[in-house]
Amino acid sequence: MNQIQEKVQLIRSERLTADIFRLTLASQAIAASAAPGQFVMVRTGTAHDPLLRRPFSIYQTSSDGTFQIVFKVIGRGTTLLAHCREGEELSVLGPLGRGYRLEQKGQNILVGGGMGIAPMLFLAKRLLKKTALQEPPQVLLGARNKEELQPMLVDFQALGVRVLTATDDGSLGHHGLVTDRLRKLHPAPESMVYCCGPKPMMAAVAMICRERSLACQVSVETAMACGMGACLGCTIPLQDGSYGHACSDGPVFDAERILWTL
Amino acid sequence: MNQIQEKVQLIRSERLTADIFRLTLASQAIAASAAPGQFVMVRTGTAHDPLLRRPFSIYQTSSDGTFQIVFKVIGRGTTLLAHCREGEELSVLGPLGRGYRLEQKGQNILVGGGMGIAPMLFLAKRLLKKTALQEPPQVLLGARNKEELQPMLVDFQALGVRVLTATDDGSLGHHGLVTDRLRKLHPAPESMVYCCGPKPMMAAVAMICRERSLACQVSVETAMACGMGACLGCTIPLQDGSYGHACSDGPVFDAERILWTL
Amino acid sequence: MDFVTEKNMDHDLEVRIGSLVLRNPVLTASGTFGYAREFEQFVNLHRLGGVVVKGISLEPRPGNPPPRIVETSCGMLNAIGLENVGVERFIAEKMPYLNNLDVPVFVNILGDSVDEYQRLAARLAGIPGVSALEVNISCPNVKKGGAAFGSDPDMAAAVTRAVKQESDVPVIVKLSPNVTDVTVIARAVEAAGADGLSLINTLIGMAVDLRTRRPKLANVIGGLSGPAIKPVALRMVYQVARAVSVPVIGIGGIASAEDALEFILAGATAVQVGTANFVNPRASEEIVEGMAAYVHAQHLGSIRELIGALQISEGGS
Amino acid sequence: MDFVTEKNMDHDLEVRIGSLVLRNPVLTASGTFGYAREFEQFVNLHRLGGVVVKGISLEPRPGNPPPRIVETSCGMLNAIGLENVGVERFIAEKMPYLNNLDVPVFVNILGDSVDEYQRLAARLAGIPGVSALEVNISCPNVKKGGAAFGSDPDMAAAVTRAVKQESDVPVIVKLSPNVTDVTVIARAVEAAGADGLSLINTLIGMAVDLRTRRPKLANVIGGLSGPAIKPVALRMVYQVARAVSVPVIGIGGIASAEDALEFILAGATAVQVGTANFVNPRASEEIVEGMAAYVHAQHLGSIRELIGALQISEGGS
Ligand SMILES: Cc1cc2nc3c(=O)[nH]c(=O)nc-3n(C[C@H](O)[C@H](O)[C@H](O)COP(=O)(O)OP(=O)(O)OC[C@H]3O[C@@H](n4cnc5c(N)ncnc54)[C@H](O)[C@@H]3O)c2cc1C
Ligand SMILES: Cc1cc2nc3c(=O)[nH]c(=O)nc-3n(C[C@H](O)[C@H](O)[C@H](O)COP(=O)(O)OP(=O)(O)OC[C@H]3O[C@@H](n4cnc5c(N)ncnc54)[C@H](O)[C@@H]3O)c2cc1C
Ligand SMILES: Cc1cc2nc3c(=O)[nH]c(=O)nc-3n(C[C@H](O)[C@H](O)[C@H](O)COP(=O)(O)O)c2cc1C
Ligand SMILES: Cc1cc2nc3c(=O)[nH]c(=O)nc-3n(C[C@H](O)[C@H](O)[C@H](O)COP(=O)(O)O)c2cc1C
Ligand code: FES
Ligand code: FES
Repeated sequence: MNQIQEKVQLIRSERLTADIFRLTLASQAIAASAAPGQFVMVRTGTAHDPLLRRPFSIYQTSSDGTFQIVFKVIGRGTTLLAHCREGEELSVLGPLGRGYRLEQKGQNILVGGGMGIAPMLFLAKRLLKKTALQEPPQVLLGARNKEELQPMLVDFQALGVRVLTATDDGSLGHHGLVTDRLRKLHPAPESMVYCCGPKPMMAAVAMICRERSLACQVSVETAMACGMGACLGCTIPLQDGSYGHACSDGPVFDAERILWTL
Repeated sequence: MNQIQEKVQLIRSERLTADIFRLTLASQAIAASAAPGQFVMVRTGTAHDPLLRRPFSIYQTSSDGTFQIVFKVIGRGTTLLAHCREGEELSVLGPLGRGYRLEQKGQNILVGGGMGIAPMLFLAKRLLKKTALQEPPQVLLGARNKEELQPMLVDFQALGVRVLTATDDGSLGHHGLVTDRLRKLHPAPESMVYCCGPKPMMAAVAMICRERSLACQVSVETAMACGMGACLGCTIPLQDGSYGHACSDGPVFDAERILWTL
Repeated sequence: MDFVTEKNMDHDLEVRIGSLVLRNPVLTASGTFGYAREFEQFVNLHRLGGVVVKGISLEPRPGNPPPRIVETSCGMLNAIGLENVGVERFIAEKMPYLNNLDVPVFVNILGDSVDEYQRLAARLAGIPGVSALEVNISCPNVKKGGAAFGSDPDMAAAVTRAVKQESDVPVIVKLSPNVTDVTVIARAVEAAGADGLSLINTLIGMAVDLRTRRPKLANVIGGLSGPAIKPVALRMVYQVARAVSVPVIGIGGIASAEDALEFILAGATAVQVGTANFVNPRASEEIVEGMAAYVHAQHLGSIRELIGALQISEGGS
Repeated sequence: MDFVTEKNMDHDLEVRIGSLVLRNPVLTASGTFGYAREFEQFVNLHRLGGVVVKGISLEPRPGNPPPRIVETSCGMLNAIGLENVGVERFIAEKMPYLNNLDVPVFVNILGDSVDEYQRLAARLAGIPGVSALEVNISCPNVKKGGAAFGSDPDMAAAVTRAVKQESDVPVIVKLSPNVTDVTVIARAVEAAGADGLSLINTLIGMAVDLRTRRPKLANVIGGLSGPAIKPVALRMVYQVARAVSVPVIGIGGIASAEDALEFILAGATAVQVGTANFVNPRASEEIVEGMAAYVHAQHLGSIRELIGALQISEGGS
């Protein structure tokens, strides 16, 4: 692990939808060392309110020394972040956490829901680079509607991976859940499912994978104060009765280790 | 009193020196009803830190429905204010307090020191409008150096009033205190001295006026939470042993009422 | 807003404190709203649930020397020193205006001895426009070496009994948070006859000026208020609401309708808006509006359905 | 920074806690700095005055279910539930790394009974690298119905005596702010033999989620930390420093060198940096640097000149 804290310049701020933004940030160090599924902690204000940093998955890195995050405006922190202007500096801590374990054997199936789509692009790109792969990754993306899905979808399409989509309102792709689409796939037994999304979606994906004896990794979301294993605040209950810590043991866990409580 | 709270647009933000800014704000109501010596309370952030509004004298109003403040960057609130961009909205409460009582009889002498120069421009303009005045106001301005004095000085010079200056380092006008210049004037007995500046300067001006039996009004500065007489936080000790409240009894007081403690 | 809407709104928000019916649960906190008149240009005063005036003592008090206030992170310290005009001038100069308003007036009272509290209550009995007394027991008891009435259950109960004996209106006792177990004081005060409890008063704090190497307040220590203290206030309101059966009025860092609703979920029947009035003089009225909008949007029959409705699940959520 | 400068800097900042000499007054607060290793990429650990590790109990504890943390205005609530690996694994897995560091290690200990504290102290006696014990008495005493050790002077003294009896290093007792008069506990603990006092631990608070109508913490209540509590912490440090003669370590909302210096003026011999480590993992080292710069700029012979140097003037400033 090679974590750094630095002031990085906001190179570009793009408003993808009414409340989804993509920021391009300049950091040689983070761009060079980040792995798919890892995240950064970003300070969203300069005063003591809001106090804590906010975690965001790394959407993609670039060889020009920049990386991107994509986020949805939820509360105060993300509102401030949406108001940041190009040229401003942001304090960023990262890359943090354990990302996805990349598999070489069977098929790679990426399942992203809502803002859980964010870490999937970086993952898809890395998987594509693995020359040993028998076939390109299969990506399944779900969102509430076309408006939310489209802006990130185009980035996947540009990669040339196969993408299947689902929206709650049917405005793009399958009218229903992304898990419906997963159920219809029949991947080889050694395939790996990589998942990130709302908890109910991840629990459903984990269950489908267990039924079909597919390996599955999920990226969990919890409240976080430090992002680096110091506060012990980011607990995630595990099957063996113990607790994992999302920021340092995760955010990516083997799905079978998680105790799914809804 | 006709006080309002409103979101006003920042029309113009000018950096006059390294740490002195002039903001032009759009408010028909405040521009129309403000009197010299009154102030506004400005919210400098959007979150709870910094929590309280900051008080600033009204520098001048314009018939186009705007008014100006001039401020020096001191701490967190003024730093945030300096970073506000044109077009942004600021929450402003005002006009607040009791301003200067305008006299018609003798000569009018305006003494401003440091950021205490701010309320003097508006006052000079109003005094000039009083057709009954025998002679235009005499303005005495003091500051640390030319850099700090020049930007506001030009606004006075544009009015056509007589201005005498003093700087601590002699870089502009008299090398020394503005009170030196006041001592050399010999105004008629019915003259009025209007003063705003650091406490030691105002105490000295008050003493000079008492010696010469000149009437004197000073604008005091205290910590303020509400600016409207509700918190009782802005106490100023008076000669009679009681306390005045700077925001509602003042900020302008007859100098002889003040108990000068240094 | 037309008449019907306003009436409906008021109806949805009605709460009771003892025999007093409030048209909504939003009051203004003592010492932060002057004598109400200061806010008449910003707030439709008759839209509030009630107004609590600045603490009144038997004799006028000049208060503490300056500096009296200092900002802290998400809060402020004050050491006003209970400056007030005294009960006689209050009755003569402030009550006529307040009595003319169509809004319940809570008179916050304070004294240095049980006897002073009792005489204040007697003097205020029968004065038109006084709807309730709020007894500030955070002051030091000069007869007992300066320990605050609010930190000793017996002294707090004695003050309560003395005030109840003289008063012809509901008596609310305002609790100090600077105690080990606020429920002990709360129960003592309830047993002594209080019609309601309000909490919290300010936390005792201090600020230091590194430049001058002096305390930032002339009084050295002061009372901390504002959003910074909200978590402590919510916890104490929750604890007290479960410990007593009289209504609880929640106070501490309330700046929005959401804040106010959180206190109501935690068990408060009404709330008081304090420091927020300084930041936004319209805060109290905006909270009434936000609360009405919430009750409407959530299809609640009444705000009363929310009082203490916080769901506590065993072993985590 | 070259060697000479660094050496000078360290010399100017040296302070003592009991028999322990710290190269500077800046420690990290328990529970906010992991076992130090987590911060090695951000902080030159040997530049710190010391490191206080996460609270250790006899047996491992899993801690509370999630959610365990929530942000509040200028602060945060935590209900970690004292999750820790237990003293045996701590000694086996964490101490070797810590012992290799050139920095004093304060082991924060906690128990549910006097006996547990005593056994912890005994177990840690003689372990290489343990420089001091910090006794967390904010935990509930399970044998006495759950009231916190830290709120009863007799219980606090009993814990202190028991730990002192076994320990071969200085014993610091960490005080809870959730009491009526912190000086009463401070004096009791000093009389029982504590070599120093650290304060404050977190204020008890709560947060409510309006959307779910549930507490935001699974544990319902939690500990409030961060800049929000600084005024309360400063006040208590000031009071305790005047009430006892052992060194006081100031804690609460410290995020900058100025904050730290304010605590030292108020009477603290050293300080601990807590929540600020989460916001800025370099906070502790930056505070050391800022403090050195201040001592230099103010031409102080030593930081010790500032301890308790706050000037209090009678009747105002
Ligand atoms: C490892 C990790 C990676 C993440 N990656 C991304 C990402 O790539 N893109 C992205 O948009 N988000 C991501 N998130 C979520 C993101 O961190 C939160 O949305 C953000 O912290 C919200 O901050 P805020 O200040 O705007 O909201 P707050 O003001 O903190 O919260 C406002 C309210 O919303 C609730 N809330 C908080 N977070 C969420 C949530 N996620 N969904 C619904 N309600 C919530 C809170 O309980 C609170 O009541 C990630 C989270 C984690 C832990
Ligand atoms: C009625 C009135 C009118 C005013 N008019 C003007 C004006 O026209 N232009 C202008 O520039 N200022 C004016 N001021 C002063 C201005 O309000 C303060 O400078 C401002 O509030 C500082 O806010 P801050 O957040 O930047 O500093 P803070 O962070 O609040 O303070 C930083 C530090 O500086 C100290 N401090 C605060 N104010 C001052 C000060 N004035 N001088 C020195 N140290 C200080 C504080 O004690 C603190 O330690 C006026 C004040 C009053 C009461
Ligand atoms: C400037 C100021 C003056 C106050 N004066 C009084 C008072 O006279 N009597 C009283 O009971 N409480 C007084 N209080 C306490 C408030 O009524 C309230 O309990 C406290 O500020 C917490 O609420 P808040 O965080 O919303 O401000 C005062 C508070 C402030 C800030
Ligand atoms: C996440 C977290 C965990 C903590 N764990 C402990 C602990 O194990 N033992 C202890 O004595 N104090 C613990 N504390 C309290 C801190 O050491 C410190 O006293 C408190 O947070 C106030 O300081 P701050 O405002 O700088 O954070 C913890 C605090 C936080 C925020
Ligand atoms: S966020 Fe602090 S330990 Fe995970
Ligand atoms: S600033 Fe509140 S009364 Fe003057």
